[in-house]
Amino acid sequence: MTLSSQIVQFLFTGITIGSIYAMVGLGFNIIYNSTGIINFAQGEFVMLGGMVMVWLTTMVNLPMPLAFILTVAIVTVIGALFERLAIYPLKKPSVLILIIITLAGSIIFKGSAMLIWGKETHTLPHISGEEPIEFMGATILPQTLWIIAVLAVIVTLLAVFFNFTMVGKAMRACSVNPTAASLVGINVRRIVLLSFALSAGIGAVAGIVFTPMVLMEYDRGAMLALKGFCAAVLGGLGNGVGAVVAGLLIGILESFGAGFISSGYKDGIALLILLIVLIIKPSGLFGVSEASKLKEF
Amino acid sequence: MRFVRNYSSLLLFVLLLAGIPFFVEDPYFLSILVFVGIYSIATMGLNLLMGYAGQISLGHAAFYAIGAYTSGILTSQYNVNFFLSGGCAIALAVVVAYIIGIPCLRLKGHYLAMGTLAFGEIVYIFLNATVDFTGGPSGIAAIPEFRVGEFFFDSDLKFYILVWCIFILLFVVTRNIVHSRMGRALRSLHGSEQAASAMGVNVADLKVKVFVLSAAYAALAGVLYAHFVTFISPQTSDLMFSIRLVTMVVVGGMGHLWGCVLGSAILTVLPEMLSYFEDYDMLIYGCILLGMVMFLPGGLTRGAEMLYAKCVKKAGKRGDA
Amino acid sequence: MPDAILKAADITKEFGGITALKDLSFAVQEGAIHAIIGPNGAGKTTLINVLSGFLPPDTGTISLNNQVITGQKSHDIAKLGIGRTFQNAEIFGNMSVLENVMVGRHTRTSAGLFSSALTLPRARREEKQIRDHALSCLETVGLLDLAAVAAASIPIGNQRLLEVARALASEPRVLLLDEPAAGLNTQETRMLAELIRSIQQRGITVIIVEHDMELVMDISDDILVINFGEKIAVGSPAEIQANPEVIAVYLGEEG
Amino acid sequence: MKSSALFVLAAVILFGFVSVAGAAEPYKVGAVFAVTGPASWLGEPEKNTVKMIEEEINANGGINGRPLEIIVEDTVGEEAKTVLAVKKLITREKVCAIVGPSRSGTTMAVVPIAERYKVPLISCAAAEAIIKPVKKWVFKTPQSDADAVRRIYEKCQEMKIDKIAIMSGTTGFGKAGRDQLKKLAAEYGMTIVADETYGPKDTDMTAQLTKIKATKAQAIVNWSIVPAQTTVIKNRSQLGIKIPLFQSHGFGNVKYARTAGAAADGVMCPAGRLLAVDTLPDDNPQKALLAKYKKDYETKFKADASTFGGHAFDAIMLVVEALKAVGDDKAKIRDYIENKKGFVGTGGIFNFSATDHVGLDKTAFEMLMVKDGNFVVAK
Repeated sequence: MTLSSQIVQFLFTGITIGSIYAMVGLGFNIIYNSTGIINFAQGEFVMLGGMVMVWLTTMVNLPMPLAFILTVAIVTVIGALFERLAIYPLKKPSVLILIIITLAGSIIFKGSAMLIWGKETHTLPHISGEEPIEFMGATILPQTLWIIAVLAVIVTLLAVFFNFTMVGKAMRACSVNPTAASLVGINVRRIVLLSFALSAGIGAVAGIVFTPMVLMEYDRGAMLALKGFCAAVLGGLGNGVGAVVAGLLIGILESFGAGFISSGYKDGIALLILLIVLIIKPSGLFGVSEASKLKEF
Repeated sequence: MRFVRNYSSLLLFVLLLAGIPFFVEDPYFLSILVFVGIYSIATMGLNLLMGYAGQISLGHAAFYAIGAYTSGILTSQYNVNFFLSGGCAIALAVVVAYIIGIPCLRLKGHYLAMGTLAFGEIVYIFLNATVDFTGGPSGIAAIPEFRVGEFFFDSDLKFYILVWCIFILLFVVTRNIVHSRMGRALRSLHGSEQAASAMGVNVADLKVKVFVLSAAYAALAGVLYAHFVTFISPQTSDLMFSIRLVTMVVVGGMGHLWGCVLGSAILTVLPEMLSYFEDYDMLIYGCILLGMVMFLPGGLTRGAEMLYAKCVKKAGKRGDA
Repeated sequence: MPDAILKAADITKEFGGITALKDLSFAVQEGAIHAIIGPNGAGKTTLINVLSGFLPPDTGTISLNNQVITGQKSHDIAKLGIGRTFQNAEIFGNMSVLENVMVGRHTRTSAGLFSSALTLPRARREEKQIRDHALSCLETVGLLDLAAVAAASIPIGNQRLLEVARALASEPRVLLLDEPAAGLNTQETRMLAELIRSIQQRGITVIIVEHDMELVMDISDDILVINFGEKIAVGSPAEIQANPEVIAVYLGEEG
Repeated sequence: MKSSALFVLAAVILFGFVSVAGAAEPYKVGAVFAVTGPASWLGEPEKNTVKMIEEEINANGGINGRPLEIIVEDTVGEEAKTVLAVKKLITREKVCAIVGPSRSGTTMAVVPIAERYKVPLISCAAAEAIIKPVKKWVFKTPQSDADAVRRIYEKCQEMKIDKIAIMSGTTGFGKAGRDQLKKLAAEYGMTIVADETYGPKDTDMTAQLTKIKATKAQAIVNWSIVPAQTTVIKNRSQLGIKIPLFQSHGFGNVKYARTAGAAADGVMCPAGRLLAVDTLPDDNPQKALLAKYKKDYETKFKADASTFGGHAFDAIMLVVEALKAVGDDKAKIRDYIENKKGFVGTGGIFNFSATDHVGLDKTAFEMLMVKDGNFVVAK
């Protein structure tokens, strides 16, 4: 394998893995924008997406498209329920309390998933076969193309949603100034609910398309959340496009780092990036520095 | 006399601790209490950070591990004196906490939570990857037992006494801090950062200070752990352990010094008493954490206080009638 | 005429395109009670925040006693002698009334983590001084009876007084009061007026932002009127009351 | 007044802790396994196995007329909890021997306790460090990593392979394997052309495998635990790598192979004979025992038998043999195990000695190959 085809291979790997970070990062941003909460359970939504899909396709034996829709629906409802049951009832919670609550939520999701589906590693069939495609001496799986396509669809849909629909615009208004938003008649609490549902849904989609590639088990969430958060911060917290670019960037850096530096420190790369960003430019690559200082999170 | 009044609960506690070995010499029971003591020290520091400064660290296990590893390596491989190795361990944790704390706490809100989470994972990866230095995943075995001169802390009873003496010392110190000028400034952060700043409290600086202090407590706990178990592995810096420390603080009661003992004791003894939760333990942890912050944010200490106040009120009423 | 203790020159502050303060300049005489009034959204609270260092001005300078303090952190400004209260009574709800005031002594004392941890004699002496001083501040505002009560549990009127006591404890040279009469009844407002006068008599300069015109006209030596972040008028209560522009602003608001 | 009340209270609580001895005098054996937690894939079959044996023995009248009581403690795979569990078993339950713990780390944490209290401890964890140097009271039943490595290298020689790439997880198990692979390479004339590692939670190893693909390696040896082993298999086929893949003896449960699907076909691993019992010749001395264990386990728990449960089987059966022979004197049990020869277990035929507290050599391993989701003996 020549150096150039190695580089191509690392790039493919990085983009594949980076896409999942991007999706998790997007989920973080949606909730953060409308509530100022960093949802520690974000990674668990991805895990639930994968697990529910496995359950529906292999145990309930539903056809793929139906299972897909049902999975996204189920996880979305779980996300919404989490907001209604654990966050909605609180009156003026402090940031500390909110962090602990989403943390507790993530542990509960994880524990429940373990009880329901066991500790085994689960897998799903690839959408269109496992025959690798050769490209410049490197190989790429059809699933990778699916993943990139899904990411592109999600980004497009979100862009349309936030820019051209009333609800999306209302959500954006909330993120700029919740008090003002409520003054002009936007139901802020409903927006919060919606943001949890939406990011749970995105997480579920991520889980579904990734499980065939990377397998899934109950305790995948924490690491995914951490990497996704790195993407969100690197891209500038609250900045959707930033999260996607940063997610892909982190994926690629990880892949090249493992390939050319040392594979043992691979998981540390994203975290190191996070710490460096926090130290040097907390507003991220694409963020406005003022915003990160004014906003609580 | 004033001393007795100020410290009545502490004195009672000391008497209770001193009494226990007369009733049980069971090394198992004493070992549980040793762990409770070690966790209490770590959570006391974390409580300062969470309960008083309103910040959260999800990487305290990393400081615990830094303490354990530094002292473990220095004593087992370089034959360093215990006081020196312990001092180095705490000093290293302090320096690292400064480096992490300054950027994270400079920002408003809770960058610290994620920053410390990432830091904890990095330490975990580091301990696993640096095989020559830390033994990698296999950890370090045969760490010498704690000793002062020729006196070896080689039994559970001796270690029990050591840990709780250190705890009580720290408790007094921490209590002094909480009731002092700096402690009030610290508590004012929890009340209102704005007002604290208007009173001349350097909010960012104080947060860094208390974060560093809490890291030192955790490192000290780690040192004690290393020399009690005499074996350490990267597991000491596990994320789940950080979360458990947070849970102990929340259960015991944020902003209550006694909360750290209560929280540590409950979360150490309860699983032992119930033998095991089987696979439900994760779910139970999550529910305890969620239930606590939703329904009893002051933790059990505050809950007990409220209950006590209610009883007194009722008794008082009955007395009147 | 005594010297100006606090001077603001050409202060401008914008929030994302909206100008909250525009080229605002004024001076406050030492020992005076200086009111800042204006309709809602005129930029009064922003001005207080800029003066106390909570917000950095975009342009312009602020000087205290001829020393430029622009750009300094709020806690440093507090140390230099500008104390303040907040529009929505930011008390420390997790502490007792007395402890709230004791925090006020922060800048005037020095015990660090180390000396207080070991309760060194110096720290203990200082602690006693803090307590005594805090008690005397509580006495000044008439809250001595409530010293041991949890601050969160006292009524709003007392919370405002507590804020004043807390600010007094830091021995400010200038005290900024942000709507201290909001939520007070007539009786309490009258007592507040007396309190402010007694503070003035201690030689502390008072800057008060207030909507209660009766109170303002009653106690102020000078009044600054702003609207949309710009200075409209400045002068004695009598002059302000006669100023047609001011009347227009207020009538405009009502009409 | 108040303090004396507290004393009484304390005394009452503590009294509650003290266990009351039962009427029958059973032989008490302790077991510490990671029944729950991240290492439960080890602990669960281990617990099931010892419980199954306890039932079976007691149903057949116990040992020397006395019932066998196995007290299982869950370590959750945590060192601090294991320390407590072992102290509890030794000082409170007064067990005469302990089987477990499941993990190398937890075992190392309790080795000093077993030594101090002089209680025989038969670990179900693999690391060499547990028994090297020999500790008087500590034994282990899993085959040594070195023997697994030897078995792989022999197979490589057979296949005319002399350039290998190694991959390992950054866990205690992975690291121990990596050390042995490097140490023994020269002896078997192997050249290690790539040495890659990955974190235990890593979900993608294509980067490491891409590097390996670029080398002249003729085979890959992977040393890790679940789920990384499955990921390696999947990523390997994803990159179109055709050279043989050897897994470690941690690949001891057929369900790992099944998760990887068709990609697992042809993957080899050295393992105890348990996994391929059906393909063993009938004259194999282990066959009857293995078949029985496998059948019993699978009917009782409706799950695939694994070599991990087998390690616990060997450990508890050693103790049972010792109890039969010498009763429940701890020192005698220890001496008995140390001198035990020709003990047929699931892991192989054990021959212990004063210098060898594992008692197995490389013949304990069979080279197995995955074929259509099952293990067969590699030819």
